[in-house]
Amino acid sequence: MTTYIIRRLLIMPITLMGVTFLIFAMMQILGPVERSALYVRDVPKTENQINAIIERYGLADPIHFQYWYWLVGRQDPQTGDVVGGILRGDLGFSRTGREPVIDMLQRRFPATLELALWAMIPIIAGGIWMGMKAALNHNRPVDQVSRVFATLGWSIPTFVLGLLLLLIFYARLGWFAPGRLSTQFALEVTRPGFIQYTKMMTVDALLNLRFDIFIDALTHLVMPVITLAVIQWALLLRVTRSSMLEEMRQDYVRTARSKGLKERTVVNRHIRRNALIPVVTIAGATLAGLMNGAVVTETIFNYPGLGQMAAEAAVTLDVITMLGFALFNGILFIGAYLIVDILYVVIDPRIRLS
Amino acid sequence: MTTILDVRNLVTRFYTEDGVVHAVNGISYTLDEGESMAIVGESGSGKSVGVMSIMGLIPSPPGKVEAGEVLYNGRDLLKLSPEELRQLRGSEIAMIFQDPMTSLNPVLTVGLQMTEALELHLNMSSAQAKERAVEMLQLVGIPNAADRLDDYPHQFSGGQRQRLMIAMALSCNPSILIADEPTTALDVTIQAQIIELVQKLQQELGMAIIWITHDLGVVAGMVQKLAVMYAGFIVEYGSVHDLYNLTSHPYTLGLLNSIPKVDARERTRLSSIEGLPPDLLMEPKRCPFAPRCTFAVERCWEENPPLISIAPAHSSACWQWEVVRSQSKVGVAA
Amino acid sequence: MSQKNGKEVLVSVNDLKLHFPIMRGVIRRQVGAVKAVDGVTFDIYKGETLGLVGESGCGKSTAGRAILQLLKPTAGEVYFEDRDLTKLSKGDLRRARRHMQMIFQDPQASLNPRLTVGSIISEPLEIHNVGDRESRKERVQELLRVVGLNPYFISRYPHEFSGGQRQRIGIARALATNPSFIVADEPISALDVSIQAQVVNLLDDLKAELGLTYLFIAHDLSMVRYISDRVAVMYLGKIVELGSRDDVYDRPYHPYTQALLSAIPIPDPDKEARRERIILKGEVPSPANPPTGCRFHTRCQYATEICSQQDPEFRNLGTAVQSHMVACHHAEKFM
Amino acid sequence: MTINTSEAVTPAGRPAGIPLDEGFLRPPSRLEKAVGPEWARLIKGIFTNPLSVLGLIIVTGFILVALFAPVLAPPPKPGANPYQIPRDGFLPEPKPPGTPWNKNAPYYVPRWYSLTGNEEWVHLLGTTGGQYDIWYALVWGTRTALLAGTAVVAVSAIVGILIGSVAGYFGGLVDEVLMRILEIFVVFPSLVAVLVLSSILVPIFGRSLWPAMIALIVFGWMGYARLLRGDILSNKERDYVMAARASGARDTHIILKHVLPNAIFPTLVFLSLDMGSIVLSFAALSFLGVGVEPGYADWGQIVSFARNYIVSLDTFWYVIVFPAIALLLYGLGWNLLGDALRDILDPKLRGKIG
Repeated sequence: MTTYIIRRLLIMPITLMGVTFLIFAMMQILGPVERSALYVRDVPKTENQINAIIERYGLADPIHFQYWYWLVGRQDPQTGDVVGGILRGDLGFSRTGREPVIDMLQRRFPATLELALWAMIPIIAGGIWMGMKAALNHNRPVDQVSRVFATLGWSIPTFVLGLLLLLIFYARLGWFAPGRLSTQFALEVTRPGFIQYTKMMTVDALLNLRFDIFIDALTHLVMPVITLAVIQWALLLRVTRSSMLEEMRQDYVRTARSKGLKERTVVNRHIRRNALIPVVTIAGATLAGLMNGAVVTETIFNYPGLGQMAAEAAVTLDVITMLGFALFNGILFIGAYLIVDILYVVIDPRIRLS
Repeated sequence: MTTILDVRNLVTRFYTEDGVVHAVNGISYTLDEGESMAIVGESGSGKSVGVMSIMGLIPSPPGKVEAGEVLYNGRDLLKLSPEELRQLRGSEIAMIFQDPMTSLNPVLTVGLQMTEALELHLNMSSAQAKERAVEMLQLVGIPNAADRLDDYPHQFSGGQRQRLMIAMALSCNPSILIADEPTTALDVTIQAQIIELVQKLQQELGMAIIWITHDLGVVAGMVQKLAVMYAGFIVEYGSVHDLYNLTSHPYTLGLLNSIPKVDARERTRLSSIEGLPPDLLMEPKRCPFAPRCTFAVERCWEENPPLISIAPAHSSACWQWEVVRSQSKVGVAA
Repeated sequence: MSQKNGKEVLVSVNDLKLHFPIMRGVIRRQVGAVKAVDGVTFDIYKGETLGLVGESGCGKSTAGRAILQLLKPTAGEVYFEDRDLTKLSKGDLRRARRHMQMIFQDPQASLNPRLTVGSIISEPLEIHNVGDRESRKERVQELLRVVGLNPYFISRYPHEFSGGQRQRIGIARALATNPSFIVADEPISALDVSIQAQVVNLLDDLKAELGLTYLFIAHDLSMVRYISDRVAVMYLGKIVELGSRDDVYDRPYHPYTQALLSAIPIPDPDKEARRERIILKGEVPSPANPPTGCRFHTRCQYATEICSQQDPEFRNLGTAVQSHMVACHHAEKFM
Repeated sequence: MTINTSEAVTPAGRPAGIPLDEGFLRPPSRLEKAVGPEWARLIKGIFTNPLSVLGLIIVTGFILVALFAPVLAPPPKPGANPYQIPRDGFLPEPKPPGTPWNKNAPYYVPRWYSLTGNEEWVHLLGTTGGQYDIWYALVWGTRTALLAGTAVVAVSAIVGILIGSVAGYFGGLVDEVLMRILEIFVVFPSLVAVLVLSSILVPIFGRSLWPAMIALIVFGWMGYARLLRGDILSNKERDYVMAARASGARDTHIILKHVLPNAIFPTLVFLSLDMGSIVLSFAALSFLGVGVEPGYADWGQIVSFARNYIVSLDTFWYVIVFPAIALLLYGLGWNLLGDALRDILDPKLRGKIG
């Protein structure tokens, strides 16, 4: 197992490098003018300024030089400062956000993370629980109903679901509103009295013992969480269900029954443990799905996370922000898939001990 | 000897998309305390389904036990509630299966799989159960038993896994052990080891054994009684001696003749049963063996012969049993 | 064709080895090898059936595949009609395959489920451009008749047939190009007892009729007796005993052969009760790490010190005409 | 050369004329004779399962709508670009279903229109803000969806199948390199990657179908490649491949006749599911505003109009509800079909009798 993990760890930098190649290649589709945004600290004013930047940072140099500059940065021949360089954490300047891309990512990531974490609760609880229920009642009403819901949930586009929720719960019923906080609290959390430990509103509100803010943040999360969760919930339900059905047919289940074990023990101890192993393998896909969903969901519900930023940048063709976002995602998911793979190996004794 | 298991007219069918599979068509046999018997038949003969029906392990749907009685110490198992039947399984009647690799749970330790039945049926504490598990593992010949409780099934070799299955099945001291082709997946030399082990354990522990197999040769030396199954029927039933020497059903005779004889002096042609077993989707009206039978007469195509007693403790389901018996080993000699 | 003892040698296997590399570690370096076949030498005479027997993992199937060059041997030579197959070019080998065929263990897995019986059987003919469409169809129907199937089934699919019938289809495919040599890799072990006898008889009839030569691979000694002229017993990648059928069955010199013979069940309760069985200890060791010296010494009741140190020579204890080869230090004890 | 394998027996009383090993072959159905057993099972399975029949009806319905678009929603004048949604003025406020057309009404009234009970042209499903006719947008949007979806799926499937079969059949270094490259592409959450790439491509191709389509292909082939590679890997170890090799077959013969036909079915399932999900992603992109020019007949765009009326969605419900139904049905149709295919083809669920 350890050699597998080490091998996996050694492949990681190769994949990472491939990711930088891919993003750099996409960047090369752009002209030098757009790329100049990598090296500025403000929205450039005139054409001359831009040309000067292209000249100064070698944006018209051969490709392999440019790749190197992009990685490690470029010394400004006048000031002597090093500018740019993704390895230094400099991803350029965001036209939409009017701030460095890296700052924007840092500021907005906690909001998306908070959304994703809350969404995990219904996904895991509902998906696994209903998947097991459905499998144990194979072809009975519970199974049929959950299959119908799973197929519907799987088929409905996120943006349609989000808008339908808005139509019902906001426009008609007025229960929930878009945004992240109500106006009265939105200002309050920026004041010195409220310490933003994690920048995740629900968590910070609890840490500051502000239950009113906690409740407010939570009500704002209800619609986006549902929107984000439905597809992944449907996916998990299906995977759990088919994995359970598969395991229920195995010989060892017959052995367990022949020992006279209670049906509860057969299911909980024998079947479930085997059935959940494949479920772990789709955890990576679930996380990726949440990020996909976040782009649409945050846009619809005006929720200030990474997804909303990306959608805005995409509409305004702010490519530097997009590429920064892509790089961030690349690194995030290389890590996430690595953890999932290792987890899978650790969970299954057949692999762990061989 | 007291009869411990009395199966009467057991019928099991499967209701599939393609039609009704007539898997077991009214079989009857008895098993005495401490006795060992074998049920012999080819794949699809209903030999496994028959015992699974007794244990309440038929997947339902599509399977259904449709008729019959299974008297275990006088109680009809088919009338028990699922909960009552569950309590009997593993403690009174235990099973081992064909493929020890897939029959053990791959993600649970051997120790856990050994002790769970003990804790459930014998109310042992976890320490007691562990002690008993180690004892059983030693009994079936697993070296360093105490150290191996935390291992997983894949860390054992094929033969050892079957030993684990046996240890697990016998740990609660059942009075009947049902062995469903336990040696088929194993190599010949390992097969010999396992057979010897089961025989030794039977002598020590005294349980009755129902040995299910497709190979008449394997069981010849180890059981007292035989039931030969074909297409869901028991076609011949009796003591081992009678079945081998006074064979009275053409299928049994065919099976015996198609087994290669290692001790034969001359290289002869193998005799074989031509044709194929019948389609179980068809309602059995005539003798199911008639199309492959060299002894068949017109009556065989019209009427399915019942299993009738032809001698004390020997029955056959064949209209021509007397003719067949004259062709059997002893019959020919005489 | 080369001669030996007045018999024509069709296939000659010389020190054949096939090692599967074991790749371990971070960069998948080869750290060892599973010595599936580790130096096997024997001849197959024209028109005979050589039975190759051993337990699972002893390398018998691998040997069969290595002889047909379906797996690339690590070392050694395989002469077929005096040509070394291991040295043939890809094209020459493909053409040579017309004369040597294989029958597989699992008739279900060896027939492509998407092809009709007709296309399965005529495939080798198409590959080697034998005849036109019409004559191929006639040939297929003839082959079906030969293996005891109704030629009417030519456009049916494998899944419609029973195991024994499928094996007949596999045999018909192997016969299509009129080969002279057939490797039958456990052709009966997936079949029911009553069907096994049918298939063995069929193979035996075909051999007599068509003058075939078989390498018949099996995992126990019982059926082999009925079809083989000579028998080779394999253990952990090596042949431990090789001799005529009667020699091997009546006068086994190797303790492993003796154990295999004694493990065969006898369908007779009286004989079975009287018989002394040799129960071997333990299981077959891993071919990745075989025991030193004689590979069988870990399970052998006669093993002495020399057995664990020295690999026994594969020597002839029979006559020059009828050889009886054995690899055991103590073989004389059983003479 | 005939060998009588049946010398032993001719049982008395056996009905004459049946050869010994005739067995009990069921006569093949006409369908099986025509297309072979696997396809016959597939077709029979699709037509006997109510859910897949429903899916088939939905998908066929969409295809018919696309085919008869000029009759269902005639453009304002003959020869006008039909993909440009006609606008009935420029008023910002949507109009409810049944409002009469003032400007740019269809140039003729087809016969079916009398079924609606109206004599003059009305906006059957209302208009969006900016007075785009929703009925027209949905009808012609079906064409857009089917054309773009089919094109994207076809190209990604071909690319994926090529790469997958090369990697799977040749294995070794080729496989290793291709799989490392594939890994780089799968690291990004799909919608994120597609959003980034299409926003980069917009300046080059202008606002049209192309940026989104290209991006969906670039990040859409991996599923096919992975799936096919795995199936080929397992198929090429089968005995029948060994048997073909033993008969002297060439590699190309083995791939085309034995490996691919047996490995392709799971890819078909994936293809069917992809037909649904590609269109939904496509719609999500144009919903976010990265895609076609304003006024192009496209489902995503028509939904994006609803974003301007979030607060008053309960008044303007038709802006979201009708497009939502179209999108949901489309996704549902393909998913039902794909699920049914999966159930029919799953070898583990096959032929199980207790």
